[in-house]
Amino acid sequence: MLLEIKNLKVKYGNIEALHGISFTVDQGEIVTLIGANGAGKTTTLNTITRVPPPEGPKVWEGDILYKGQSILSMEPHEVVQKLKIALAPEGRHIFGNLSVEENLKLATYARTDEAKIQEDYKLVYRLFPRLYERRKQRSESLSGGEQQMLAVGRAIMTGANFLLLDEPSMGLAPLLMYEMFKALKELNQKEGMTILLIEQNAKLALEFAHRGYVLDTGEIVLSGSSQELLNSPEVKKAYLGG
Amino acid sequence: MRKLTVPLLVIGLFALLIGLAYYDKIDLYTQSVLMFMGINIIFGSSLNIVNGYMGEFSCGHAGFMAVGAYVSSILSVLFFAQDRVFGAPLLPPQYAIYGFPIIVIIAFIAAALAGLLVALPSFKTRGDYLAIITIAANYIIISTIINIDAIGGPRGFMGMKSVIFAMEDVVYLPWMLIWVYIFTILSIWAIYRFVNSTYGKGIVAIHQDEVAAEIMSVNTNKMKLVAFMFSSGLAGVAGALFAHVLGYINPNSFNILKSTEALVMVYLGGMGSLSGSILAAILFTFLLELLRPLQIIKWVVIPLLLIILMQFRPEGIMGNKELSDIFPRLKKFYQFK
Amino acid sequence: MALLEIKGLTQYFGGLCALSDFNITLEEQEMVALIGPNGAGKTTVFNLVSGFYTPSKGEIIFNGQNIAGLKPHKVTSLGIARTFQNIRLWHEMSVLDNIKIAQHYNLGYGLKDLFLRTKRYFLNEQRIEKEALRILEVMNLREYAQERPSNLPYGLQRKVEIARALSVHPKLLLLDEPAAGLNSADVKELIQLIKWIYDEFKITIWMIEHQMTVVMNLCQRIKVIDFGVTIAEGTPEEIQKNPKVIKAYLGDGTI
Amino acid sequence: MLESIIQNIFNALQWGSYYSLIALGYCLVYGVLLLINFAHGDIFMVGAYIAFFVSTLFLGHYHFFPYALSKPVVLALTIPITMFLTSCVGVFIERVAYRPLRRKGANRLYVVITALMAGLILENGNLALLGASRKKFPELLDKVVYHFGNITLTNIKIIVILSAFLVFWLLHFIVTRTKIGMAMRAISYDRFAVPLMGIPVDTIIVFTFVLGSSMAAIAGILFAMSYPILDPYMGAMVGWKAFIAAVVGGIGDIRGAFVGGFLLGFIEILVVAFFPSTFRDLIAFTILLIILSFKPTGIFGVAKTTKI
Repeated sequence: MLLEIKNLKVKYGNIEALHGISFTVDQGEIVTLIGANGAGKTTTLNTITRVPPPEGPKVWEGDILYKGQSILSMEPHEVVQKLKIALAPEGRHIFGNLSVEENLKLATYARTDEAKIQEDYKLVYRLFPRLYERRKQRSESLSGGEQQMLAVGRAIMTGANFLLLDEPSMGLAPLLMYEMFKALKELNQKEGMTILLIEQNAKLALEFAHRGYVLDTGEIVLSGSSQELLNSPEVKKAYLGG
Repeated sequence: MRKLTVPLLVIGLFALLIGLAYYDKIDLYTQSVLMFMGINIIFGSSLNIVNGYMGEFSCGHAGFMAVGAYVSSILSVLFFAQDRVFGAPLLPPQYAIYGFPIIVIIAFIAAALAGLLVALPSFKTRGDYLAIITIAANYIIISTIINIDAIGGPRGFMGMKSVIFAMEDVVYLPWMLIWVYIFTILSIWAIYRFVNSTYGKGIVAIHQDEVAAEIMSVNTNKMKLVAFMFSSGLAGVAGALFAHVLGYINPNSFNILKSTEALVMVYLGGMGSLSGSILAAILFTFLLELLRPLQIIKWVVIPLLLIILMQFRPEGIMGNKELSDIFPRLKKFYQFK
Repeated sequence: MALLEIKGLTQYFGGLCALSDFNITLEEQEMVALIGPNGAGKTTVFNLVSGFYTPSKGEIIFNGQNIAGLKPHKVTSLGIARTFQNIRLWHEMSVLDNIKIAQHYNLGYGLKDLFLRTKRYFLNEQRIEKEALRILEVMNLREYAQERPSNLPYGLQRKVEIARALSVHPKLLLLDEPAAGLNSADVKELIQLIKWIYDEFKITIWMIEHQMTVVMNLCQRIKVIDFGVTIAEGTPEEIQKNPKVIKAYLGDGTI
Repeated sequence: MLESIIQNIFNALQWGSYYSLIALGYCLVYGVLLLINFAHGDIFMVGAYIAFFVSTLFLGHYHFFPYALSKPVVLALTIPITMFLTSCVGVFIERVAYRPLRRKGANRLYVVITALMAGLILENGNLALLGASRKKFPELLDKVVYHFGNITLTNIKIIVILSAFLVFWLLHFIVTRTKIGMAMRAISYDRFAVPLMGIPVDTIIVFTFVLGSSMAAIAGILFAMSYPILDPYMGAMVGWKAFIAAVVGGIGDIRGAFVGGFLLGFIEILVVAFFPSTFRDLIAFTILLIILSFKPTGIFGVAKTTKI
């Protein structure tokens, strides 16, 4: 088991946002969390990456284990440096005042494996050729889709082998959305990247992932393989609009 | 009954204070502290319009206070007092009682016009850039006063006391206490009415999302103009009262340190809380007097207290709530319009 | 006469051309979509129409009046309302206040009335309150009047934003990606809502949207732009089959 | 005529250097935290005082260290020690006053007020501790005066101007070329995402305060060497002015702060050349206000585009 969430309860201020959720992610898997807005998906990812308050939640009960070790006492930058878990956050959060290249370079801040860094640059530019075309551009001037690619590319550049993706398709035109998911699939298949994905578009997410969990107002209400979930009547009714 | 609570309270307190002062039950020192409380309430809560409700960061509020102080002092000395520079009074001094409120209103207008100095740039600029403009405006106003020799320049200006004496000659009453009381109540009333109307809430909308405000038909430029001029005008009123209570003013009493006092009152009380500002002004004036024996150390202790307080309540005493939000039961007893 | 007629609209930012020679005519009571890849200049069109930018060139004729370069609040009071990609409500005040403040275009009283609390002030404040409550009632939002928008679920926030836009009695409603961030079930509800608004208020609706289900279900006409240039225009069926649109925008639908 | 112009240019460059050095410190902290660090002018004052005590210590003015070192040695020791100690003051304020507020997610303006208060504490604390008597800064460098026709230059003046340029060049290199500089710029744009890149935010912020405060220390030493009378309020006015200069230059961009500082220096010297000196502040501030009205984000500032 790579990542194990055990009975996690978290709070923002005095409001409990997760009421004890448990799930696991294995090495090399793509797992997706689906659920309505405000169900606690982003909160879950922010808890795993240890984002501090006020944006991040306080863990109230339960534990997060990475390879069997609790990571609750870690600082957010340590999660990236030591555990190689990287988050491409909701809303992109790129550094608009830096160029595309600088954004990627900054992600290698704590890395010293120069040779691997160069390889990773090549990987990112191969997955997202548009970023290469615009590498000298101030990233603020990129279009929404390109910024999303940059956010994912940046997560890769941290040297992570475990990606947490928060709504990578948000605001993307259909064509770009497909391009993005193709690139992610390749990352999983060729590089063995483990991916935990949050997606509003449940159909797309389930077609893409191996397994999924359905989150509803801070609780996991359903889990199973993607196929099972796609065929489940509850999921169909609530999230697929069918 | 609910409707009458506030007016009765206001009138009762008024009668009580004047009575006590008239029969010398409260000494002059206490009276002056009370008056400074009133002035600080006007000064602090007027800045809250811009910094709290509208969310701009104006830090040169004392400049407008200076405009009000000087304009009113010059006028009242010109009209009602014998002066070295201006010569004999233009009107018989006993008219001062009627003239004074008019002078305060003129001070309001003058300070409001000075407010244009920052209101106009605010159309294009926001946030920290505007903060700098306000600081610069404060310096500009003070340096201008320093450079006008006719009104005393850096030496300051005096003579307002004799205007007060003239009032007391007509009817023997603690006139300044009365004026401060009346104008404090009027100012709070005006601010309350403004920020609780749909019109006035436009500035709160600007604070929370200026783009949305503009698109949802709020004329943001006009609202900014109104808010800045209203706010600086009231600072002018505070200045006029300040000048007449002290009887002597000089440009350096309106420097950045004075502006800082206003900022402290706003943020101590809570941004966008009128009762917070009032509470903070009372507390702050009280603290200043309490710590007076410490002399210069006072100015170490007060900032230190504030820093410590902020660590525990980083949103100020009241946050953006009003007294009646925190104690909803109060609503049963009064209605404030 | 057409409700909105845009002729030769062109916009430069610095040296960059964000939109070139954009033309469109909207009749009264039409529902039209504007689609295109990210960065194609769609939101720029909306920003120009709603008055955020002054166009470098071109005319925007609304109800027979050229509104190009008018300030946004002026444009809104003429009858064009809009919503935003990422919801822009005033989150720290109640839903009711959100709607009430949108009545600034028609307050009916001035500063004098405000400070003196004249009869005029009270009458108008009452009217505004009534009006705001009515729109909340109609939109089924009455129970949330005293809530703060930030405490509402995302789908409801969208609805409040649309209600706020409707409260200015627009003739033309611009919706900028109304389905962004909604899940499939919410999207279905949104489609119903927009359809209902269209029938109930008898207004013209112009939307930018990426989710094809929304566009195909609602709009009679679709215009596709890319890099600020129009590449296709037609009915939903035509657009779906257009090879140019598939290549630049729709993609082949596989992962 | 020409000679007096050149003389005035050098005077303006010297004044501009102080303003620039202080403005750079403001700009750095602002660039990273979007915090107007109103205490910075007083850090400059603290720097001058620390330099005073360090240098007099090594000159043997106190009983417990009765050895007088030679002047060049004292100068060489004073500079790094002052920089270090002043940085400690800056970092201390950050730790106890700003960081806890940041952690609680307080409104940015509350942090600004805290900075104002910290400045007041430094000023008045100094006054309370050391009393109102002014300190005379010892002469650490023998003054050499060069004459070129009617133009006089002192070695101190040249050192001041050169140091300002050197510091700017170094800072510019750090901010634009190094990863830590990149991280500093990134924090100002989006603090949320910085730790997600594996970057310890607090370390970067501490580094920023160290840089800013040590520059204030350098400015303090240089100022004290040219104008050797120290008083607790010396930082306030210069600090406010430097900050305004930084904004006029375009705050958030260190080129802007640098240019703004010199601009203010030039304006002030120019005003004094033609008007009575009491007009200095009035005209200088009016000009700055006018510049800001026409160029709302300063000379080098880029307006942050609001995405709608």
